[in-house]
Amino acid sequence: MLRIKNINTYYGKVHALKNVSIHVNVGEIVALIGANGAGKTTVLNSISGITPPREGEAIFGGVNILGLPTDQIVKMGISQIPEGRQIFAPLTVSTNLELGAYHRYSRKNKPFLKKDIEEVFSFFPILRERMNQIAGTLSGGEQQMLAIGRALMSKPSLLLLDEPSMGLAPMISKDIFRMISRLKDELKTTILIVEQNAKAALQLADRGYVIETGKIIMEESSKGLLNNKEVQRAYLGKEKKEIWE
Amino acid sequence: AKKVDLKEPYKIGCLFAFTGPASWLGEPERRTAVWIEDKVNKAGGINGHPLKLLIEDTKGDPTAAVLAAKKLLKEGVLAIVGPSTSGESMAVVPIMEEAEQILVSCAAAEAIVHDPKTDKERKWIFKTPQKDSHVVQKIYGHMKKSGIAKVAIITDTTGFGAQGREQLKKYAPEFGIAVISDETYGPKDTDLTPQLTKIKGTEAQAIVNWSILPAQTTVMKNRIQLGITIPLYQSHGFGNTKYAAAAGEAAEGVIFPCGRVLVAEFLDKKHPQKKLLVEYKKAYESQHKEDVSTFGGHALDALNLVVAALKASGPDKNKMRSFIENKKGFVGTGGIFNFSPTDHTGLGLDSLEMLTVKKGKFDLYKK
Amino acid sequence: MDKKDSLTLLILTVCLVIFPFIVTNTYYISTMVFVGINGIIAIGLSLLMGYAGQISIGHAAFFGLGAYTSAVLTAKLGFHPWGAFFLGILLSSCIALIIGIPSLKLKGHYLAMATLGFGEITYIVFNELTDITGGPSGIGDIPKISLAGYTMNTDIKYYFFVWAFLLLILTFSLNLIHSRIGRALRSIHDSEVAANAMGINTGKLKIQVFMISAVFGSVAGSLYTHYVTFVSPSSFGLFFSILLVMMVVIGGMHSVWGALIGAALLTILPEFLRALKDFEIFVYGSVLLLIMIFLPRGLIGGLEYLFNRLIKKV
Amino acid sequence: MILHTSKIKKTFGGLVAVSDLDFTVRECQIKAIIGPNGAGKTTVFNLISGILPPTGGEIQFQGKSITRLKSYRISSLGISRTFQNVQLFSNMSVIENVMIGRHPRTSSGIMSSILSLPKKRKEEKEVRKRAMEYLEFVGLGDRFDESPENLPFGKQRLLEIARAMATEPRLLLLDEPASGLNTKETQNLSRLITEIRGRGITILLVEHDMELVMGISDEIMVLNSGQKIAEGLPREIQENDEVIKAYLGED
Amino acid sequence: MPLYSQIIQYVLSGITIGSVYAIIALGFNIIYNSTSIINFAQGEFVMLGGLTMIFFTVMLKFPLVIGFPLTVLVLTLIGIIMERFAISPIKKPTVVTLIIVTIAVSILFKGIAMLVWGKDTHFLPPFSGEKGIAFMGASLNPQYIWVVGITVVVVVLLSVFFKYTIIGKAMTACAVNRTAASLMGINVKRMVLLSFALSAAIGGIAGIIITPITLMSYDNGAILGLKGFGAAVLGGLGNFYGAIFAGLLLGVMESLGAGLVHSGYKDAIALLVLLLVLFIKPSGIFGVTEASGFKKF
Ligand SMILES: Nc1ncnc2c1ncn2[C@@H]1O[C@H](COP(=O)(O)OP(=O)(O)OP(=O)(O)O)[C@@H](O)[C@H]1O
Ligand SMILES: Nc1ncnc2c1ncn2[C@@H]1O[C@H](COP(=O)(O)OP(=O)(O)OP(=O)(O)O)[C@@H](O)[C@H]1O
Ligand SMILES: [Mg+2]
Ligand SMILES: [Mg+2]
Repeated sequence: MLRIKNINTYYGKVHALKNVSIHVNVGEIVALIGANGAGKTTVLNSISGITPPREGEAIFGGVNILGLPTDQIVKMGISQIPEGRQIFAPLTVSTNLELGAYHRYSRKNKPFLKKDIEEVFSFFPILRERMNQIAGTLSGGEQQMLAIGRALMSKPSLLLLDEPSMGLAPMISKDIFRMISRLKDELKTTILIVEQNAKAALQLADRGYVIETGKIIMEESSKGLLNNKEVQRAYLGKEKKEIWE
Repeated sequence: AKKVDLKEPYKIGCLFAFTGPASWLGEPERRTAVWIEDKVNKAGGINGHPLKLLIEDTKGDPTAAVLAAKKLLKEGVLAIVGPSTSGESMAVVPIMEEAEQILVSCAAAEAIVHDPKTDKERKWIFKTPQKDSHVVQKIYGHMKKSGIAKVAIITDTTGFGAQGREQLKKYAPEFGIAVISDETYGPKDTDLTPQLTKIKGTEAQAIVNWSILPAQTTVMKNRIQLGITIPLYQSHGFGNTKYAAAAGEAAEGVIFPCGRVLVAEFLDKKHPQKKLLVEYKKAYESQHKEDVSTFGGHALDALNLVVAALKASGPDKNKMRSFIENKKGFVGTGGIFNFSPTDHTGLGLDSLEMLTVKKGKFDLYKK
Repeated sequence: MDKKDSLTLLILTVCLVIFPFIVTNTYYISTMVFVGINGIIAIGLSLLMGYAGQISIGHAAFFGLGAYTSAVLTAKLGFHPWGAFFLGILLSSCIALIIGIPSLKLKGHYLAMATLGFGEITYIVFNELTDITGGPSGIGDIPKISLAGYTMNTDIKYYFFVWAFLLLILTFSLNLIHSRIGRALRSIHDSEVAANAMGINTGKLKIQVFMISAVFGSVAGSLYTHYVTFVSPSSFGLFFSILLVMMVVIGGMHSVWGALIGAALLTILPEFLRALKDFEIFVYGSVLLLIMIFLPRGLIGGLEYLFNRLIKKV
Repeated sequence: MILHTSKIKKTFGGLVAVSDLDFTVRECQIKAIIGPNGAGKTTVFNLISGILPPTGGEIQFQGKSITRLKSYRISSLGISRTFQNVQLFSNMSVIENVMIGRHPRTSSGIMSSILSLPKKRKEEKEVRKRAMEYLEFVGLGDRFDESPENLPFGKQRLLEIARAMATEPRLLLLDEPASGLNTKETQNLSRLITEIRGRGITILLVEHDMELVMGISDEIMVLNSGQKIAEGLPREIQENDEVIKAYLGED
Repeated sequence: MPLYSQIIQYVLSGITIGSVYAIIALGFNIIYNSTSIINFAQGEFVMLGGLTMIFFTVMLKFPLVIGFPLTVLVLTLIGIIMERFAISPIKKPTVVTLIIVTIAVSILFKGIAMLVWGKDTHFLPPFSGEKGIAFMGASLNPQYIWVVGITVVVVVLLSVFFKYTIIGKAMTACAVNRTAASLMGINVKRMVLLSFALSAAIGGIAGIIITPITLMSYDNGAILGLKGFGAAVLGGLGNFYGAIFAGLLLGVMESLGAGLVHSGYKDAIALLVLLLVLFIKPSGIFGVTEASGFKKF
């Protein structure tokens, strides 16, 4: 479905991604894990065209998307939940959701959109309560839910998730991971997920990549990664977990 | 040009506000100046010396005027004509006094030529527009004859309007007139019904609208709209056919004192100003496809004066100065100038004519 | 002040001293006097805008307050010019305090509007208080100022006089920037909430820097008055306020040097463009636009870029 | 007892974000506040640090009321904080960000700054030296000259801690310091927090990472809809049914 | 004239001047809503609208019904050109650079208008005569009815557009967060272009309908823009009804100030009211405090 090959991305002079290659097959959940500042967000931004790579190749559904503007990439069915939420702060919750469906908006679609909004509300009931609240005054967690809901509104075939559990209460983040697998099962959405909570992400995913200072250093099935000593030590923090469990 | 170029040109500086908020003043002045330069040089220059005008834009800004004046002085001009507005002139005056160079201003304020502290005329400074006080006296004189004792004045907030307002208030008692309402309006005001409503609420027997701005036509229109019927006097700042056109019917019958440029064709054949006025008017209107105004005339008079001084006394600033200061019977568009050491304006009450608007055209006011 | 600043300051001083010996044309000297006067206000405004991040589109008012205090007190009431000079500073800073307390609580465009409104009101007052200010006709015949027995009655003398002030003010400003206070100012620019939480009394600091910039404006106004010896309201209107903001931004908001360069450019450019007559406005607008498009960090940003490239090459 | 609130309340329009909350933080404690999203934890921090004025109630710090004080006053009294949405000064270098933290502990005013008096210059040197120490303390010593925007998210969080430490607080409020950190980085953070406490600084912590919270807190308070639903030792909280229902969720 | 009908006259005049301010304020709000830019060239659109209308109807003698749409079309194009050549080339726009850019553009427009139309003040005949209409002892210029009427229509259409259409909402989203907006599949550049076209068109309409009252010259843009900006801010940036209310309030304050206090101070009185309101309500009368807090300068 998506295949990026040897992409190089720069921030000015900073060489953030070095020959990164990743592929995502239809119906898969792929996790991308790595330390702080390794370049995870940059990978997602390179795919969605927010920080276009300087060189490389990016094929989505057989079409070359390298160098296309973000809005066109989104229209082709890739939707990204950006790091740090980036909701439309002064607008209401429901307007935020509507805008998520911007590119499929038409008079004909209106009834469906209503249904889709309802669907989002059933995932995140708190959003229904806050429907007419200005989004900028939501608490951090509520904003994250809104961001996810908004991305779902575009009915993407590939969803890029950047740290969806960040700042969420444990129960909610469990819910979110559950929901992500529901997305895969029920809507057959393909997902590329970036997570700090590597364990949760890998438990969810079919495959995983490990990125370190802009380079992919490992690619394996999630089981393989979960059992890898190296990965356990660096990202899963096994010993500590046992202390309080 | 013929052999004129053989001699060194006489350089005269001009400071006109041909861009900025006073450009409707500076632009006709600039056009007139260019016309004169051409005319003088075609006629063989001044004693064989070609005339060279260095025209600088002052943008209606005193600071820009100061710099422009310094620039001109540095380029060795023999005298400076302008600036267009009173404020700019006041800013340039000290420079000229210090440099001991002639300035013939095209702005009206009396303080330009008259130092209120010493109560003397400033040595190097002259001006060509009529004195505001004369205009005021002319208006009040006319009112007195018509039995008007209570007036409302409405003036604009430029230097021109402010000077007028001051003089109107100062001379009223002399003519037994009471100013019972005193309103103002800004250059960009769009609706003056509040001011006029207030005037309507008083017992004024006439209104004086003293302004040099396009907005003065709004006073005329709003007055008709509010159904105010008392006579309307305008200042000489109304001397611009475009204003009369813009006010349309609202301008019919207004009364205002003005120089004779606007009514050149109605003047008696033997009137000393007739020849000059008709020639200027024709030349200006054929060249620029627009009606002549009094403002260009101020520049014309100022330049002619300097040229005459050069002709009579050569490029010696002291001699030129005393030539101008003692010049009598000099025919200009604004009137017949009679300068003296105690009068650097040189115009009397007789330079003004009472005009009115008849069928959209300026005409001599006859009662 | 860091080493780079001290060095630049030294070079600037030397250039300024040499300038009138090379260029004797009083017109150029006089242009430089206005560069100095505008530079003084622009530096003050850059402390407020570039460092503290508070816009003011009403700074012509402080310039006008200084100018009118000097004009009215010396020409009409016979005060000593220096007395009037300091009373102008006092008046400006008091008004800055009064106006600053409520205004600086506003943010962004609302602050822009409030300062703009204040500037316009001041301008109207200059126009309307005819008995004091002479109204639209202004005040003329203002005496010259003198220092240590020297009357500043020639362009050259005034040139040195104004630029001495400017250098002093520049030094003060550079010192301020590289201090605890300067740092605090910059923090307000980025996040007022965080600055407050770090123990910075942002409200007070904003008012203080507003007052400093008002004082600089007043100083420039007094210097203007005694140079031109005529004041009228038209020099202190909205247009001049906007011009000041443009000086700061075109020069480069993030540095007081930028303000100085901006003041120089926007004072000298119109003199350069004089020859263009009616096309001047058009070209002037285009130049401003091009600078902003190609040098969004202002002229100083461009200079820094060139400088860094140069260093790299060497 | 370093901090004590009684019946503090905050409403936004009709919404009650914090309602009649009483709690106490003891000297040298690490106390955590947990609770669902939107429970009012950040709001409590905003009330303590003076960023929002409370609708009602009283807050006492070291026995003195700080209820109506402006946030800069509170900060100089010794309460410092970090932000949930990182709020660094992006136009300043990393070290300057920390130097800002020294503001309430230094004194040179406008006049001595303008005139660059010797006292000010000495103070500047001192401030830079201290700032560097704090940077090294959080492990950012080698990146002092960069722009904070170039730091990865997690390092920005550390920088905020260094900046807050530089004000020499008695009480440090940390709002979700571990969000965006991976497990290993979170372990380093918990070591850092314990070390800060070791310096005699009391810590009030808001965090959703239960490993961190349960690992280092001496006491935990649980908020839900602006109200306290439980308070106690980590072990007690983990077993509290109400907390499990409202917040932790069942596995 | 009795005092009560004087006061009615003041209020009526104030309302009519105020609607001029209001319609100019609308233009500010459109661009602000979709880009959070304050376009200081908005007044210039008004000036160009008036002068273009004069060109079509006075110089070329086109009838009103043709001159009007033609002028609006020309202005739309001008808006597009401005966005393409001045706004979109700016790489990292900050609020202050954009302010300066729009000021530079306004200087440019002014210069062009001066070269094209000269320095004179131009006049446009009113749409339906200028005989005052009597109203409760006061008198009303018929052109004012045009101004008020067209303003009302424009406001209603605009607020429907921004509140209820997805394009309108998308424009607002662009102002808030461009990256996020593009992640919704919104073509941000096109939205910005659209907003400039729209507000230039509305500026043009404003110019057309007010020129018979205000007269028009190349340098009128700044002052009109200023009053419009004042109304936009006072009403709460981005709020259309706020703009109308604030425009009328400013107009009435001016008019009452001129009538009851002194005409010289009328602008000062209106501005003083504006300042006092802002000091009490820092985000304008209808501005949302929270929402304004999100925008950093
Ligand atoms: N706007 C930027 N300018 C300069 N450098 C940047 C920028 N954004 C990111 N970087 C750098 O690029 C590298 C990769 O950053 P990225 O945000 O992709 O990391 P990440 O893996 O998503 O980290 P995190 O866990 O903090 O989200 C980092 O070293 C970071 O410092
Ligand atoms: N300025 C504000 N205006 C209106 N409502 C607000 C404001 N700030 C917070 N709220 C509301 O108050 C409630 C509490 O918010 P708060 O940010 O304190 O939650 P929190 O416990 O920190 O949540 P999280 O764990 O998600 O950060 C939320 O419902 C939020 O929507
Ligand atoms: Mg990331
Ligand atoms: Mg929170």
